[in-house]
Amino acid sequence: MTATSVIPAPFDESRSRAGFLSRALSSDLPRSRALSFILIAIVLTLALTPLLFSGSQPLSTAAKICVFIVLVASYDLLLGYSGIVSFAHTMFFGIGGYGIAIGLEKLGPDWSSVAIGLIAALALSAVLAIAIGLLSLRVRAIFFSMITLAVASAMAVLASQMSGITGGEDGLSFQLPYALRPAFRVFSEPVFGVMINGRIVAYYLVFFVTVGVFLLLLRIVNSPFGRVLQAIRENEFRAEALGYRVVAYRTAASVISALAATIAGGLLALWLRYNGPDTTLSFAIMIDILLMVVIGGMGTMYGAIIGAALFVLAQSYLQVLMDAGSKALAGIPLLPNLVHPDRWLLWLGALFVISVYAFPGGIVGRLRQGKQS
Amino acid sequence: QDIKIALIAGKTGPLEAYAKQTEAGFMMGLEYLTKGTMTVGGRKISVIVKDDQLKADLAKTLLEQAYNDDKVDLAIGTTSSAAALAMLPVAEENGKVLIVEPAVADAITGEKWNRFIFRTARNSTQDAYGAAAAVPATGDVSIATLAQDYAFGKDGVAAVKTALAEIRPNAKVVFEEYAPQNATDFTASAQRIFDALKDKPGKKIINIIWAGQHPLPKIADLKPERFGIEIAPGGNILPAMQIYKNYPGMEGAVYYYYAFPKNPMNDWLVAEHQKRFNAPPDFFTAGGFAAASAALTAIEKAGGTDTEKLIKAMEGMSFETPKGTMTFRKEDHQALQAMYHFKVKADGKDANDLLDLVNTIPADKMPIPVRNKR
Amino acid sequence: MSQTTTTPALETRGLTIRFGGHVAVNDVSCRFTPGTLTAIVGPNGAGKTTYFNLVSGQLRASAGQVLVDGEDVTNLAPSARTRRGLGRAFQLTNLFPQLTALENVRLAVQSRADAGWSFFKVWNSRRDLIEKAEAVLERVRLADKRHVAPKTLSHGDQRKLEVALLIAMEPKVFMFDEPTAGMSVDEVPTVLELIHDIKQRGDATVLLVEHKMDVVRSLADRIVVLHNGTLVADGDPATVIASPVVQEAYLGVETTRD
Amino acid sequence: MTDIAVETSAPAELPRTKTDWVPLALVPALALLALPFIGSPSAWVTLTVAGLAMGMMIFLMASGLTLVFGLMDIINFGHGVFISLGAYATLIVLGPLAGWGEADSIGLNLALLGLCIVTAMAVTGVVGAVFERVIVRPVYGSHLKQILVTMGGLIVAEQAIHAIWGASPIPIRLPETLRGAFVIGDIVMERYRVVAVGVGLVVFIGMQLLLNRTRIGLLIRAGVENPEMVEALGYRIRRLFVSVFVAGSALAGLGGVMWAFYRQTLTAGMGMEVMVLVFIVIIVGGLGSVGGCFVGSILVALVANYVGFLAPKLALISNILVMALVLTWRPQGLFPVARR
Amino acid sequence: MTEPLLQLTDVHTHIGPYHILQGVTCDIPTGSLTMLLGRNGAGKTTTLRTIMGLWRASSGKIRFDGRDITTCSTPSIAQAGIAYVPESMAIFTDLTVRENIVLAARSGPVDSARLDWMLGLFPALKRFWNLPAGNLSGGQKQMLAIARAIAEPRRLLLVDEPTKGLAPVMVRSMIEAFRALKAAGETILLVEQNFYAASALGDNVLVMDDGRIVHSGAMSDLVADQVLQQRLLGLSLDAHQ
Ligand SMILES: Nc1ncnc2c1ncn2[C@@H]1O[C@H](COP(=O)(O)OP(=O)(O)OP(=O)(O)O)[C@@H](O)[C@H]1O
Ligand SMILES: Nc1ncnc2c1ncn2[C@@H]1O[C@H](COP(=O)(O)OP(=O)(O)OP(=O)(O)O)[C@@H](O)[C@H]1O
Ligand SMILES: [Mg+2]
Ligand SMILES: [Mg+2]
Repeated sequence: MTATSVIPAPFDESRSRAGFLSRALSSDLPRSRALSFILIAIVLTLALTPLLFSGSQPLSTAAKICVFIVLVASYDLLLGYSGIVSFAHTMFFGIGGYGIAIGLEKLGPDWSSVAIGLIAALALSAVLAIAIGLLSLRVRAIFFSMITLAVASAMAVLASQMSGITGGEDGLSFQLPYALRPAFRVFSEPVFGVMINGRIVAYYLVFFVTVGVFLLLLRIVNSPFGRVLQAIRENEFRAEALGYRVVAYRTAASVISALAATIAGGLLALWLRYNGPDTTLSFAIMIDILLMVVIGGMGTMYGAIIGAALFVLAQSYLQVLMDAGSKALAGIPLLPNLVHPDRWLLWLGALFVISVYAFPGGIVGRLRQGKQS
Repeated sequence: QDIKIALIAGKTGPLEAYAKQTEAGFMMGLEYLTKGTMTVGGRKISVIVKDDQLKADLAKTLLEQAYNDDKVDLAIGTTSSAAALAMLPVAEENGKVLIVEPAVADAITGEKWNRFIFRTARNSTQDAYGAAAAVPATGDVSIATLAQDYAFGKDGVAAVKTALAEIRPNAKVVFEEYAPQNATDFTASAQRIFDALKDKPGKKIINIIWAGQHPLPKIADLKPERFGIEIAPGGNILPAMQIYKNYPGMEGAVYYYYAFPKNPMNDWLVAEHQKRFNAPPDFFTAGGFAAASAALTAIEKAGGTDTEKLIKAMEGMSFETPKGTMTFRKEDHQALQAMYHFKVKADGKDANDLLDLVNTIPADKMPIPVRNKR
Repeated sequence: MSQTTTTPALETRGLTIRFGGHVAVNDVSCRFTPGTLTAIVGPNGAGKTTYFNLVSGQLRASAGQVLVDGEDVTNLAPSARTRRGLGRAFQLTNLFPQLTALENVRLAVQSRADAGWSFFKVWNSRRDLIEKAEAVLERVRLADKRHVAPKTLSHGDQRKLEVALLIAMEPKVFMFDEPTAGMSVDEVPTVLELIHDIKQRGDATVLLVEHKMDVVRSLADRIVVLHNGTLVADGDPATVIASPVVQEAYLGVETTRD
Repeated sequence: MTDIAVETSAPAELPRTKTDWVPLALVPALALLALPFIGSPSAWVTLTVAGLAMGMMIFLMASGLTLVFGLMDIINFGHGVFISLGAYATLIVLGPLAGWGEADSIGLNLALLGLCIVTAMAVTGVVGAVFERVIVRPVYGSHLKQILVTMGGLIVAEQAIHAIWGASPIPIRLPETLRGAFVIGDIVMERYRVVAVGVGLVVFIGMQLLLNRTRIGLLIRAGVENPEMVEALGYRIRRLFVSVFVAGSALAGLGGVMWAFYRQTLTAGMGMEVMVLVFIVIIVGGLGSVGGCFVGSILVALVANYVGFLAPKLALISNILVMALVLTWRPQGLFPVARR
Repeated sequence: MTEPLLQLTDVHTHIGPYHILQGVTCDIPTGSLTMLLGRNGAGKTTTLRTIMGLWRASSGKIRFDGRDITTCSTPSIAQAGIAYVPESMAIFTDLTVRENIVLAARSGPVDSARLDWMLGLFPALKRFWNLPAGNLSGGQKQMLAIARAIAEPRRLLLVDEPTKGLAPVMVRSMIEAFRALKAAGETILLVEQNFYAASALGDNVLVMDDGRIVHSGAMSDLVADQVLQQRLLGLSLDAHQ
């Protein structure tokens, strides 16, 4: 034989490739035709949403997908690449959201408030991430997870308690800088039949920041630093013995991931012109993020794009679909009850379970595998 | 052309039951008021129901969609106060009317209000005035409050204090206890309250302001009567008030109880609801009904759905509801309405036969302050 | 003794560790000079691996000091000691199970090149690191398995990869903990040759824990014997092997059991 | 496994294990420490007794998770739904036998409670078996997937409860003689809490005996570390895992019944609400230790009561505080069993 | 001649896409001590795991004691009387030495005479009786793994490289132990790299390469024939003790 000689030579990732695309994607190409196709489709659709669709629902769905791409990708850095299971990721998301919200609410609707709010939020996130990292990345993984769970819930309580600043349970609604308001017109005439107003400007702001942050994260996970993170995930003890300072690397990963999540939070707040505890801090969002990472494919980065797109679409349109289904099935006993739109959570839960089974390596893993065999 | 109305409610999530009641009440209201035709002024009414899952961001997005994509003429919503607050600016941006039901936060018709906002639901202050009105008007009364330790609880206590000072100067809040929002064990809180109240002269009352799982039985089990202390709970939906059964004679104030109002609208609602759902209408059923009535009355009065005409029609407008006549106050668009002072029945016939009416507290006995900066 | 007056590459002074009442390493003082290969032998549980753990920092000493090139490293983390030139291979194979063999070695090379903290370069822009890693795999005869993950390698191949990692780190002090255990007889010479080459270079210090006496005899310049955590003999191979304590407690030659 | 005795018929001079008494002393020490701060002895007794009883109820809810999470290393976020399910299962009994609850007879009342417990344990046990088969089995060994999948299971089960019993909260009544409280001088003791203490002790002792006198506990821990080897030793580890999971679910059901009668209102989310507390208790106790879980529960409940009385502002974070303090003192929890 | 205790007939094993065992055929006679030799990656471990049912044979037959066990589950194979010491030792690191042994004795408390004998062989185990097994030294873990397999009498013992990591003195006592077990009527199949130990112990020898048995015969023949050693095992004459 021998057994090893049968092993197909896998993708030779040590070969560096030239080309702009490859450089932008940090030589970490999708490596599957189907995957490339899906990714291109998603990105193009996101880029053209304001021109392709009318009405506010497609636009807000697309913006939400963008925000979640950043958030999920940042979590993938933590979970997929560093093997850190943290439940406190929404905390940073929330800090970003509140940074923008408080900035614009207290300092008035202009760009300097956005900048001040975001910078303050980033600073706070970095400090918190370092603190959590140094204090608790030394303890056992499962304890770390539980501690982050407690910290996250404490943060939510804190946000609710400091209602003078954060608006408590009610959250904060605020005005955006003029250029991002619906009333703002970039051109006096419609372009391709679409009036380019402040909402669309806001959307493109979200979109391009998303592209930038995503490419940056992709670069980081494919850097020597990213490789060390993977080594630490595999065998922390051995990585330390090889001369890598595990706590420092992990803390750095936490900080980077926290900063990206903060940016995502800021984007969401800008888009919604609102931030509140349920919007960015709740445990439910944490679970959504986990699910998106896993459905998309952990440790792949591209999984974030697919996971976020799929999940947000399902969340936005599942109820609509079920409503149609329920009406179609009217008359049959029990069935319409099960597909009644109010039972959408039931199906989402079932989807949860099924997707974890159907895509053990996530969708990206499945597509890449399909290409090999 | 159809009249389109959006109804946004937190239909899934922990308050599913509330939202169901609102929706049922709203639909029955339309039915009753259009005599089953579902048309007004010759135009058909179509209702678009949306589920915000109690999420403020979603509520906001859904309302945007309702105004922009579905082109509704006006909207009703929503269950959670936070979500309702997030919706307010959307109404203003789109220049469409929003009738808030059943969210209670004062700020909705207070500092966060804008001229497109009307509210058929009661606000927290009205609850507080109701509670105050249920306190005896003479003699020394010492009150301790028990509330959740966050903005809603704090505001509630503040409102009770204002209301007492306004209409029951003989009563004093002598102790304020705040427990964690999700507390389940009240031994420590009760102990502190008992210690604070037991040596006070006159009548001693614990006023509980609580959202969610009610601490009443836990406090009652610790036998406050040992110290001559009474408990005054607020009103709630029927299933939550079942536990009151164990404490006959207890007094408090409630926003709606099916057996209290005496008018044809309520009689029809009670009978029909019993027939269709095998249960009497509840708290939020009445609210949904009232919202329907407000909307229809306004459209008829304005002769259409033009927003400016609607606002003009609705300011100061009185409309009939299962609770009797309500009036949108001109200044802040809050519907002024009656509250009910109740006493728990000793021997109810069935599970929902719970309360006796002590007194109807008419709207004009409750001088609710105007808080919006108009 | 083979000790010179130059600073030793590695020195331990009174190194001790206790686990509860049990003293696993007891007051071990020893100097290791560059260019020598010292074999550490002793019965099972004598404290050899524990001694390595103390030197490389996986365990914290209860007492005593560890010095690398005369510098006290007793209070440093394992990674810091590695960066000061202590390299270690483990007795029980300890690899990155899901990464390829090449990536395992490349990580060691990368650590050596101190290139871990670069965030914005793509990893494969450092071709030199990759080439070096491939060269090391070649030397341990694993080149044809460079894309195989250790978890699917046979035991013997895993041992070879373990050795490859240590070689890739190019430390000043090499610590081998039973490198040939479980390796088949025809593979053993490859590894011995590697160790021999390292020794030939002259500037490296090698510590070797090994139970195969033929290996020890053929490679060691010096033998240190640990017994119950205590250093009981230290000297040139022939003398030490002939000493009664080694013959009896370790080789079990004089008294037959039962 | 027919024979489950745990002793090696050991030669006499083998070293013995020592019991760790320090964490046990913690509870009385804490109670005594609180006395001077609280001042009034009657208030102190009331708070302490109530805290002990609350601790027992928390223990009852957490005990199942100690097996499943602590020993088997399965993070079951769905545990909460078994608590809810156990609570709702009381309705099966309370419906037809409401009369037993209204009767003024302690015998009938306790029989009703017992029947509720048995029914709930049967229901949750069966559902647990299904849950294990459908949801958990494919993800043994992967914490992350367990979190996700059990979360999914949780949502489905919660919705199923809504679909079966409706979305509104359902009030239930405590059996007649268990209502109210004993008043001794200035001290009040709720009757129901006394019952809870009894049930808690029975479960605790039962679990201790089962795990320490048999090799089940050992087998589970060994099986988690290396299921292959346990099978190679001749044990059917799968069957054992299923039974443990079922036992864990049934215990959650029992906890749910006790919790339901305490709260007197059923909501589908009632189990999920206590999950963070349950996790805290298990971590404080040390993963996999029944004794630790017991002490941890009491500790957390007592501290909550004392803090709630002395400094209600801190009550919000008292649990987290306890966890932080214990983990600083003993990073593995009070009684670490497994060293994962 | 009586039927052999264990009989493999044309056993093939696949792991994922890889074809590892490519037709293994061999007999292990009752009461014998058979050595299984071969270079790294030859498939020795895979053979033992296939016998235990830890990998599934994709074709071929495995008979034990007159019974076909090819498709039996691992626990039932173990219950049929086979003990296994894996290459990785698979010590339960969380459990103490005592608990490891308690688990190994499936049918009840360990017989005290047998325990005494075992602890006499491996005194270190007695010393660290209540220590978590994860803290043992490499060699001590190996001893515990063996002790676990011999805590109760079994029909057949499968041992993967028992002497790796053991000091010479312990290798001797290990050899003694296997001799004693054999004398007590147990059949033993040993994988070994240590040719010295192998030749001192074995009655029979099997040599594997590339997933096949390439030689089988009496140990004494192999010891005598140095050319064969060179060919099969790549042994040069001075490379072993
Ligand atoms: N954490 C610990 N707690 C208690 N005792 C320990 C611990 N770690 C090691 N020991 C004991 O210390 C002694 C020394 O172990 P060590 O691993 O250093 O032996 P060794 O010389 O490497 O043996 P081997 O040749 O078998 O690998 C052993 O008896 C072991 O049981
Ligand atoms: N889990 C696995 N997945 C894929 N291939 C495997 C796996 N385990 C072993 N192999 C391959 O099977 C072949 C035989 O391995 P095996 O472990 O049986 O060899 P061995 O003879 O025991 O070698 P050693 O002496 O090194 O222990 C090797 O080429 C190995 O790479
Ligand atoms: Mg060792
Ligand atoms: Mg092998």
